[in-house]
Amino acid sequence: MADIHVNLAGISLKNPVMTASGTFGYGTEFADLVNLSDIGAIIVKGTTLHPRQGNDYPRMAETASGMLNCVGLQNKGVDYFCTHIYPQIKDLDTRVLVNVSGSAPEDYAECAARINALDAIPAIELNISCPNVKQGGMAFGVTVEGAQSVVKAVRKTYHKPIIVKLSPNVTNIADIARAVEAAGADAVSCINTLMGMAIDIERRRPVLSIATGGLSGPCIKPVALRCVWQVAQAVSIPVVGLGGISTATDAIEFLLTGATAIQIGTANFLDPAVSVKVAQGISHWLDQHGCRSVQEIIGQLES
Amino acid sequence: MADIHVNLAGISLKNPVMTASGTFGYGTEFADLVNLSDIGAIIVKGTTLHPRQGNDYPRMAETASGMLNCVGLQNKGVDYFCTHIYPQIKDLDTRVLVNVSGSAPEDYAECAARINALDAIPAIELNISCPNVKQGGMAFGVTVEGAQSVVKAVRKTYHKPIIVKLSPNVTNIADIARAVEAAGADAVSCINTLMGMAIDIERRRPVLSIATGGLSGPCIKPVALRCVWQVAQAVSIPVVGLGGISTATDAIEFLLTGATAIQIGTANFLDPAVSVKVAQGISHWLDQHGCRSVQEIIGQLES
Amino acid sequence: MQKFLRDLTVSEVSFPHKRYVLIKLTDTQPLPPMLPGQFVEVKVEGSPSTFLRRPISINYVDTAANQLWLLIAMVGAGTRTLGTLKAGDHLNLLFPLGNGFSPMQQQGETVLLVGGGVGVAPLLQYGKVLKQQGAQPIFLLGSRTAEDLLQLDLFQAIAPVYTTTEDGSAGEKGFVTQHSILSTMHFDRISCCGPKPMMVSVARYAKQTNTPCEVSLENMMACGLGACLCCVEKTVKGNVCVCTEGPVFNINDLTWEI
Amino acid sequence: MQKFLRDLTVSEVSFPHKRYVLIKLTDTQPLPPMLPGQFVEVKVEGSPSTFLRRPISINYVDTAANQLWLLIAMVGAGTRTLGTLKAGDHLNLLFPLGNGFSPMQQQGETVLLVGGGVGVAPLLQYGKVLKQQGAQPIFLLGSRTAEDLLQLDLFQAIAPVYTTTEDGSAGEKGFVTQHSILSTMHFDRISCCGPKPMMVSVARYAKQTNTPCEVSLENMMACGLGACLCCVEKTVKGNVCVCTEGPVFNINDLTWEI
Repeated sequence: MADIHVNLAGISLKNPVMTASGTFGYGTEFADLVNLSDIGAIIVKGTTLHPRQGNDYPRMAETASGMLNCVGLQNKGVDYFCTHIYPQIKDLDTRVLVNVSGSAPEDYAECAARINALDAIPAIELNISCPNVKQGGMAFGVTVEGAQSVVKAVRKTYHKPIIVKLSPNVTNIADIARAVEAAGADAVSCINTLMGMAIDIERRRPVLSIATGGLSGPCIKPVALRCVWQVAQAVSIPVVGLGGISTATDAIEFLLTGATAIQIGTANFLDPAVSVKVAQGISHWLDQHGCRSVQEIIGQLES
Repeated sequence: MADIHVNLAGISLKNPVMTASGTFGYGTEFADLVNLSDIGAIIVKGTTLHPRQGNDYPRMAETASGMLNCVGLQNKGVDYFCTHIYPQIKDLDTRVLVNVSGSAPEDYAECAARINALDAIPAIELNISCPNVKQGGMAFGVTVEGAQSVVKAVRKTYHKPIIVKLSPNVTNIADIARAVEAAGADAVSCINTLMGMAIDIERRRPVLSIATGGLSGPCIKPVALRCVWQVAQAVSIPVVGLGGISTATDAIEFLLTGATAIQIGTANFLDPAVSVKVAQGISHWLDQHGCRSVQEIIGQLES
Repeated sequence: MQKFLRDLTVSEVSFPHKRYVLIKLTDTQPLPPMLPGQFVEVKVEGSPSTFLRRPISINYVDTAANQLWLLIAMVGAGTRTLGTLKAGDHLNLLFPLGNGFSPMQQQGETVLLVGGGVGVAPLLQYGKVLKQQGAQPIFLLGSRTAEDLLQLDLFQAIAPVYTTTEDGSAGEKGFVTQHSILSTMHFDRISCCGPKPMMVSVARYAKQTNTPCEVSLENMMACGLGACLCCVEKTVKGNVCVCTEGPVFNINDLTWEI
Repeated sequence: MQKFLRDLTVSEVSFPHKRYVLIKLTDTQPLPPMLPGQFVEVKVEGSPSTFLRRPISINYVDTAANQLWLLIAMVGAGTRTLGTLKAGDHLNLLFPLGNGFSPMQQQGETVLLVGGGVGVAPLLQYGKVLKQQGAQPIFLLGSRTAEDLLQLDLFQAIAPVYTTTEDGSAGEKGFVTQHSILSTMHFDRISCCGPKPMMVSVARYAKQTNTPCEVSLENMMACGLGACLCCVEKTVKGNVCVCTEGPVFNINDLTWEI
């Protein structure tokens, strides 16, 4: 059996498969259907300083090999998370990370500060690339200054590893990656969703309540691989790859391209047990190919 | 029968369906399979001042609901086009436009100048967004300055309508659209392909010879619709929509979103007769919905 | 209730009407407990344009035969593909999902079950269970035409059935809310499933007559597990997931204008 | 030659070997003229992961029965889905495409037709036509094992057949280029279709023996019409489309290192 454990910015994961924020709830919703202990890490849904109702319905549209969503960070706020959710998940036999979002650097910093106090949360992922909120969200992720402002603010209040989730909706994702690395990020995850739109021709309206939304699913995998490839060459901190991963083959593509770990998002909606199947598939592939460790393929793309 | 003729920057098209550059050859390749006279316009493949061999094989990868290509503007140059191709297509009973690309503004300008002399070519499309050539190509399309430099240079030598094909691989496509409008563009077409990548895990290499390529097909339609929506609100010149269109429903989505005409690209590879089927489908839908003219739906999205 | 992800076997496929397919599924092991009003998420194979699972309400559970019935309106590529399933094929189900209709509140209560179109599907199982529990279900089923009235014989075998059709080809002409029993009979409570306009008018009737009323919503959803947060309904408690807090809601918890 | 886009009808499906499917297609109208070595682009329905058409070489044309045969190796999701076709199903074809093998150059010429794996497919039709034209085709077919030697009886009915298998389970053990007839017999020319390494070594043999040689390439392609420019091969004339300038090339026009 190949060793598939990875070290992500100092955090040891039993395997490189993480579940992406906003696609796996708090993990507990999936407990009937998959053994959470077999997942490398769970990134719980986007959490903000204050509770958010998110956007109006409709929030979803099915597209070719993917879907659009405009949830808009609906969550009950960080305090509710700390008091009501954290106790339920702190003893899970896997890594639990929190995805943090906000409308201003100070919000991110304060939200992160409260999570810093939670011993069982080894790291956070900063969402500076949510395309579905008016203020903040993606606005930060598309400029060097905006991205750095958030990371620097959080770096002051949060003393464990910070993973910054990058937006693909930019001209040069490598520039943003270098900027957040310089600002103190310990890792980057890419990509967040692509900004897209769907139209209802009978009603002559956008399908989504706020017109546009984030595109995810296998349709964006080629863009995600390109972004991981560009970012992995641009920074020395680890890269977490995501975007349309639903099989072990997909995951291995990202690992070869330079990802130290990968996240599974939309595929959780199609198969709640997919994350564990992918982890097992990676292990099986490594064995078949005579690899002793997943380290033998990470970033080993020839070109 | 609804009137589906449209006026694109002064060019009258018998219907809003154009075939996208690089997906329909010079039209003649499809003459056995579709009545070219039933197509609104044919945009012939990317033409450059000097002949180009393009990139090495492999140039293509199949993806979820789409494909990647890195052809790299293979063509025999503008002089060959003028002397050998033009005579074969100048009498076609449809509009024939030429897509022009280059490595420097001067190349674009000189290439356009030679096409300006061809009476049967009513307009050109400037490709400032090809992701598959090292110099030029997309490099121009991702900055306001680069985009304007090409358009201004061509505006001096080309005296018929100029359509500028925009890249979606930017942070703000509306800014680029406004810039080319200010520089003298008569219309914009969006979108060109999204930059993507595919991996062969057994060979541990990128599938494509130059690693990355342009993603096209239904997978990118949501991104294309979003771009058309943003651009249509940003400029007053007409917008030509393309990106994953393969049915009349797709086309109507783009028309409602603000496109005066649409282009069909990758779908030509799956069904050589798709462009005419889409044109007929638009007409049928308009009749069903009691619209006298396609003008009644162009840009009529409620939001 | 515990959820399962299983490949069930298609034991029978029939077409009550050209636009509807009834799929009877069975399993090698006993089917798990399911409540009336709960739903399943089915994985559609072989339909390139169908990316997400399709939520389908539970039409009927035949415990003796270890069968689960799904009554599906073939409206899109995904549901049409489900209509091509043959006996012996497998169908991957995520189930049971959601909260279901309320169990009997008091012995002998009269419960009006109002269904419209394919919305009648979950009422068959619900009516059966209410009857078994000792309540008196009464069915009020509406549709466009007589041939859209589905499974009438099965409903009639359980309890009295009143019908309306928009074209008058069966039962009283018009909408369910125009049926005469609404003015001539009393009901302890109402449960309703169908197109939203229908459910809104039923909710209005219930409010006017101070009759407790619950409705089953069909918001577009992806995961069915409360993870994607796409199927939210605005309630008095804010936006909640229809897949986990619903699909059945008491009308007093909704923010409909009634 | 004129190209057509037609829905043909599957008249027969058989499996010469578990990894290969033979699909016989017919049409209500006469099939168009097709040259040996030309190919078709088939639209694969019901395979979500298959976006593009699949290029398949023409295996055999039975003019009397108005049948077109496709011999397909089921290697991916798309070709596996083709293996699920049943008699009566329809298959959309874009055809005939490409240039095909050279017709007979001179009466009585001996033409060695070398095939490897599923690459034998177009040689069946080509051998038949050469024979009819008055040439003397000789087949040299190679595969991994005896059971991978496809349609042997049909080849033998046309002309002498020599075989090699990598495991020696049939014919001479080894690769086709190691077969004894290459040292004992003379051929006026060679046509070859199979895996590229095999074709390269056949091309080397041809060059050493100054035997004219053409090979049929299988570059990945999208449109099949010369529009997408994806299937290019580097030739002495530069990059050309395999779908229109090929799939058959004279080895002197290629830039292979032989």
